[in-house]
Amino acid sequence: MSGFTPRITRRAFTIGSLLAAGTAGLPIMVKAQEGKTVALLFDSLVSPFWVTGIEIMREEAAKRGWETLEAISNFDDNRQFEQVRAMIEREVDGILIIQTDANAVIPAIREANAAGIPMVHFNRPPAESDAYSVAIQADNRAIMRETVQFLVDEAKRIGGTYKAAILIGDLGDVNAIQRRDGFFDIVDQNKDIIEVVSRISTEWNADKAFAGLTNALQANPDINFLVTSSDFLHPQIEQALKIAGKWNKRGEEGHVLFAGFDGDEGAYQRLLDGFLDACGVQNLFLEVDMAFGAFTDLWAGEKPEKLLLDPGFVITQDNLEETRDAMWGFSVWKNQQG
Amino acid sequence: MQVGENRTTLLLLNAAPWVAFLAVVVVFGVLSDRFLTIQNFMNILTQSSHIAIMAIGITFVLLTAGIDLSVGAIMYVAVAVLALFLGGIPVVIAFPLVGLIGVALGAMNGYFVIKLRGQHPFIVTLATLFILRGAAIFLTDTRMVFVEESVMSLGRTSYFGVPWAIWVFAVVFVIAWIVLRETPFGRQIYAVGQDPTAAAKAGINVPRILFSVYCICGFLAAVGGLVSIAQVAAASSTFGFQIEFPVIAAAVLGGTSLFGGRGGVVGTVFGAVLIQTVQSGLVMTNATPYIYPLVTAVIIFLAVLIDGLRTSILDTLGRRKIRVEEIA
Amino acid sequence: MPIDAAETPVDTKVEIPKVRAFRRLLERLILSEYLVFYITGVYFLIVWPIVPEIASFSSLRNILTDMLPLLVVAIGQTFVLIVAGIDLSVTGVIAMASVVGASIMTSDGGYLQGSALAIPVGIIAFLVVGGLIGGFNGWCVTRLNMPPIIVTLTGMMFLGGAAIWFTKAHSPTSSIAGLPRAFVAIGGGTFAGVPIALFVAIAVVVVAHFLLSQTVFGRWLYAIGINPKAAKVSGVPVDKAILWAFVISGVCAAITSMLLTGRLETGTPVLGQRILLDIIAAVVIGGTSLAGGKGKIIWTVGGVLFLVTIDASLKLLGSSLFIVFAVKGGVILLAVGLDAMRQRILARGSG
Amino acid sequence: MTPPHAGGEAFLQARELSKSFFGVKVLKEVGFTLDKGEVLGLVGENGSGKSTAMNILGGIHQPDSGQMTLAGKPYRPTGPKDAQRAGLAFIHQELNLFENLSIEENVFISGFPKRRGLPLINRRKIGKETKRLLDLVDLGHPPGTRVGKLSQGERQLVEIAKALGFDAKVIIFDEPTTSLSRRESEKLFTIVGRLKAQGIGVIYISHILGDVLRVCDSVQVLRDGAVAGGGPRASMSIDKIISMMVGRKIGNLFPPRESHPGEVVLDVAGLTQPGVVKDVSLSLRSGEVLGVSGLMGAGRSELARILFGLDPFKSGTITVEREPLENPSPEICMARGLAFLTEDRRAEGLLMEASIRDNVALSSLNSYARGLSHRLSWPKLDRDVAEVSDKVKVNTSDYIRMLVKHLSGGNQQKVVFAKWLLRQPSIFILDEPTRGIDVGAKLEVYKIINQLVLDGAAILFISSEMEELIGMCDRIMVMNRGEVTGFHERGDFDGERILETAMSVGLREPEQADRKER
Repeated sequence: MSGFTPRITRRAFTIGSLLAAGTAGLPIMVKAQEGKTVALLFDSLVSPFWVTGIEIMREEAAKRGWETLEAISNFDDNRQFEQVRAMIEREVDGILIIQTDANAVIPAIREANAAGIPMVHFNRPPAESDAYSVAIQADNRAIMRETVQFLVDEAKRIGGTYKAAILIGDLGDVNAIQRRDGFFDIVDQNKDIIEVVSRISTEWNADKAFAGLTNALQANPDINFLVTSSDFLHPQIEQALKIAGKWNKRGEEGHVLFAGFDGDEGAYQRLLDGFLDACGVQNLFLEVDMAFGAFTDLWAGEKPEKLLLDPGFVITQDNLEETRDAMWGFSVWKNQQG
Repeated sequence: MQVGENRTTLLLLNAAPWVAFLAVVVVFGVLSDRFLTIQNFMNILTQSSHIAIMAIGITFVLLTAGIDLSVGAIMYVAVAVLALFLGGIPVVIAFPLVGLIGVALGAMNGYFVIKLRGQHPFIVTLATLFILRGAAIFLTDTRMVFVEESVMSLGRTSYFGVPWAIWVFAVVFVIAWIVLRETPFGRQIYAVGQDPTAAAKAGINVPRILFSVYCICGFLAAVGGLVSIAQVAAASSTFGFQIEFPVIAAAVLGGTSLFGGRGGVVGTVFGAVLIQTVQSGLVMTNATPYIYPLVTAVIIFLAVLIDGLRTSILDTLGRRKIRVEEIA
Repeated sequence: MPIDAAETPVDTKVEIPKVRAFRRLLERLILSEYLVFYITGVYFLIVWPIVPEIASFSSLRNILTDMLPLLVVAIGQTFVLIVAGIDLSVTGVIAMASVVGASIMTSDGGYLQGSALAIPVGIIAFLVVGGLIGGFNGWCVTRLNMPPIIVTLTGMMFLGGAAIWFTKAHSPTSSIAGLPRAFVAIGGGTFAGVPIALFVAIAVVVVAHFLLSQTVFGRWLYAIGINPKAAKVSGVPVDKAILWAFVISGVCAAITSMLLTGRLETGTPVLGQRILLDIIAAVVIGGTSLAGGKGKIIWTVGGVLFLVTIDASLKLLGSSLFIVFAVKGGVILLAVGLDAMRQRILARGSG
Repeated sequence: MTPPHAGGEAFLQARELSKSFFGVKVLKEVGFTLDKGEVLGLVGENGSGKSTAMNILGGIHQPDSGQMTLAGKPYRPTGPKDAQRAGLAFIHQELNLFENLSIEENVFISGFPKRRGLPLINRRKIGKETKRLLDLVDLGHPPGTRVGKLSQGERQLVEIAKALGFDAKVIIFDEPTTSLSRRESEKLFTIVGRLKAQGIGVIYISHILGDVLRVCDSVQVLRDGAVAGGGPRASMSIDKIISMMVGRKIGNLFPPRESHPGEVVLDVAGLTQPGVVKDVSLSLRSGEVLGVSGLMGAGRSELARILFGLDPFKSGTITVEREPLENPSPEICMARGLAFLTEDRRAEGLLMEASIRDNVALSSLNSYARGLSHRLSWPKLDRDVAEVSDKVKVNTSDYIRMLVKHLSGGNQQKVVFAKWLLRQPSIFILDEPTRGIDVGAKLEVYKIINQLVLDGAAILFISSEMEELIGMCDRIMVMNRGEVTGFHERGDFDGERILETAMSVGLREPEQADRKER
């Protein structure tokens, strides 16, 4: 842990300052070059998933000779709507959006449709409507099912009964709901050995996750089966488990069966150290590729499906070596190691 | 006769927070058998410590009839700087530096409050709140920032079975208590809050006092940030967002008046613990998380209502007293 | 003045009138009622060469439509500020009205799903929510003698939470969609090429301007803001007028909620949660005083125009969030500073 | 004009002090002297210049001309702190204490002694020192008692202790006993005697002449900003002082008026509000001026506020033009034809930041509103405002843009009159209508009042200036401690007797004082 934290901080800062400097100069650069311009509209960069996502997008865009324009809405739907209109105003060639609310994004899609600018939703699909856009999404439920299944198998292998807790994301986020459902699909089949004693609502907020887990551990000190709906909550989980004296490696006395989701660099580190048993990975490289591919298709006049699924995969203690190269967190981790 | 009635009401209003606290403890104690344990009490104290520390800071400001809305933003800036720039530096050096940042940001508030006198500190600190949030977002680019293991380990450390956070909280509390009660500065804060004109007549340097309380508030906001980050390990872009509400609520709940001159840190600490007790109780009884802000809002509302009633009764009592004797 | 004369060398004598004239011009500019319009104009001219798009028809149109929701809620705020109050609960009203109104009209299990009454009742629900909350604020301020800041602050917290709760009870997702087309048109539709929202906003501006400048009620509000005691002695129904100022603020927030809800075609409990600063800033920048007794609707229009112009330019420049935050905070400080400067100049002038 | 100790080298000397505010001369070459261990009484009506003289002494104002010496050295304080350093303590009627702090903290608030090497207050030292000072003034409370818990009299003693704390050589008391019970006053007199014995000079300002004669060694009377007379106690009597205060020129200033009282328009019976007014009954006729005399705190302004519906009352009835006035509020009272000129023009009478028009129109807006929307008819309003303002002679033509705060006190008062005249009320309650305005403006106010009476209005005229009451009123009602203590008819006016009724506290021992104090 202590090995890489300072590095990530410094790196984050460098990128941050470069980004800040870069965005100021961007409009002028855009003018100077021909080629496609794509707007990247994020609602925040709170978790490593989004940070790495935007970095991969930038690299990928550069590879294809595209320019990017970026904007962050800070969870404000109306602001994001205005940002979409501003991007239409700037006559970008495509808009990649990560909206906060699945319903509230519909008018923005309509505006883009009216302007004839393709829109692609990254990782979060919009609500159903007559407006046309393409969404890229991980098959959350399936991935989560597979991940929890591994954990259940482990539990069976070790034996005994288990008290389970799950950290649930924002209930307004389809992804969070699908992951929760995937979790219950499996544990409900195994009620004989697993009892869910705590559902912690995090609203994708680290402070709430920490407080919630601490209180859960307080109320149920015998929790020994833990799943988080996102890897960005690992630091808080680690801290809470350490305080409760339950942060132990696989095979050690008092190890909590623990699974994550996303597949970030922290997850890889914890897999490597033996604290994390399994992790459902969203294939970020694939998703970016699919998103940009969708733009190319749309420009070519094709009409891809409204929803394109990333099948993802599960990385576990058993397949760590073979599958890690496909895990985006591993490549981030590798870069950090130097 | 009416005077007597008012006195009784006043007594009741004064006791209201304590009665409320008792009621809360009893209700949750009945609803959850884990609620009334030493471990849980320790837990409540730990979780309320950063709010309590910041509330102590804001108590200084409220005593001068001011307000500081920017505490949450200061907290975020302080932690962001710690995470991004002070990574490799030992805690004994890094923490004082972070405290210094808090003082500097508080000084900025103080400067504007003094310079723009006649404008309510509310609007001034509302502006700095946004400027500082902007600064923090600039530093973090809305990403989550992480702190060193050495900082996080503090969040798990206990001395004599008492967590580090509670120690910090206790030290801040004791020093603040002594400063407010036993130093000339502390007593002058009360004088300024009661009547700034009279205070100036008595030779007190009113702008200096105002400036100082905002510095203290900024400093303790930074300390609160440190205590909080040592527990939660990482700060997202919502770190400290709207934390000014529970912080001000804690102080007001503890009997510190928004109109200055009345209150103190003992009540503030009590208020902070009460708020956390309610939250903790709601968690223990598995209440839906969406009810938390509602409960907090209602508590603050009632606290201010009680404060308003108390103030107006005190006024009537005071006025009546003068009148009665004038006539007698 | 005598000190100036003594210290200035004789040969620069010619300079003094020029400097003075410049200073007088500057002072007159600062004292001008319409300062914010001049500043907006200057700002626009500065930004124009950098982002020429800003002067395009569709960009100007965007500026216009973006400012409408903000304008309506800021007008309500102007009424409250004139009586030396403040209403922070407006963001809560926007959120609450949005989900309550949507819950009635939505085609996914709304109370009046499919009924012909859905839209009128929905619209009334928006206004009632705003009016009731405003009325409650006013009641607390006038009857319970609570400070407006805290009353409306707790209102904002409570409503923010309550709106989420309400949504959970009425929708499986975090928002309520499926709003009738005719309603959605209020926020996003056009009539004869002109956004319907513009008609709504103009109606609000006209009524508000009329109320403040032409009616007894308007005079009462200013009198209360300047000196509530003298107003009371002069027979002004102080409590009633303050109560109505808060009701107006609540209703205006509800109208804003309608515009935004229509625009996003969604009733969402996080609607408007981050525009509180914009609202206060717009009104204060326009020249309305937080101390009460001073304010005009046209000033607020100027303040909103200024803020939205800045916002639009920052968006076109692709500025990051931090710049947007910092600029807005800075603008508020600037407005407060200008107001302080005005007071000083006026004090000097009269002394 | 001649100070009692002319020529001698007194400890404190003031010679020919003059001071003007906004062109009005409020102090005209006033002088006095004070020896060590002497108590000098200073009396005069409101506006006679007492406070100005003392404010100059206390460094709050600087004189336009004149000299002062203290202990033989020139004394010209630039501020209150300066005066304090020179050894002069000023105990204002409104005490400068912090209720939320303890006695000892109040005594030392300007400079706490600290514990050696620590920034902490040396509690033991301030406690001991405060105890010593409190003993000097016979106050038994522990030094740590919160001032908020003390009675008004006890607070005054704390102020005295504070003054003793910095070795004051001269202490000025401004109306020290108005808010004290009899017993507390007695105690104060003992303390003053003790100060005297310590060689401290005391200047004692009071309306209560009995007290003055009791504690003072010499008395000086001011009238209209000038010295009207004075001398050692032995040579003075209450009658003499009152005649000096009232002067001999009543009538000159007051335009003559015939009086033809008509119907009773305002009838008050048994009006009581505990602690404020008790059993007040009066009747007021149209075409009549009923004066209300009394000391500060006698309940006059409070009565006016109750009559106008601003404050509540517990029992009694108010009848306006034979109809009972129920649940009065300013709006209801105005509808019934009442108008109220408040005592404090700035705080309650005017919108200082608004124009003359806005002020004048404020109470009559509804009569200029049209239609459902209550839209104002500006042209008519402006015309009427101009007319009524011209009638009372507000000295400006720009009623629409001129802000009231830029007007002189007299003009401001005329604006208030204009505001009410626009409503054409039939009953006027005037609370100190000439306070703080110059003689010329006063005359104009009197003319306005006379015109109103001729037009059939009824006027309740509250004033602290005896001359004015005698000159203007048909009858004078005297209030004392919230009760009506007498009525005097016009033919029967005698300033000295009226003052006696009003000041009975100082002359007779009231039986109920101590009972009420509990």
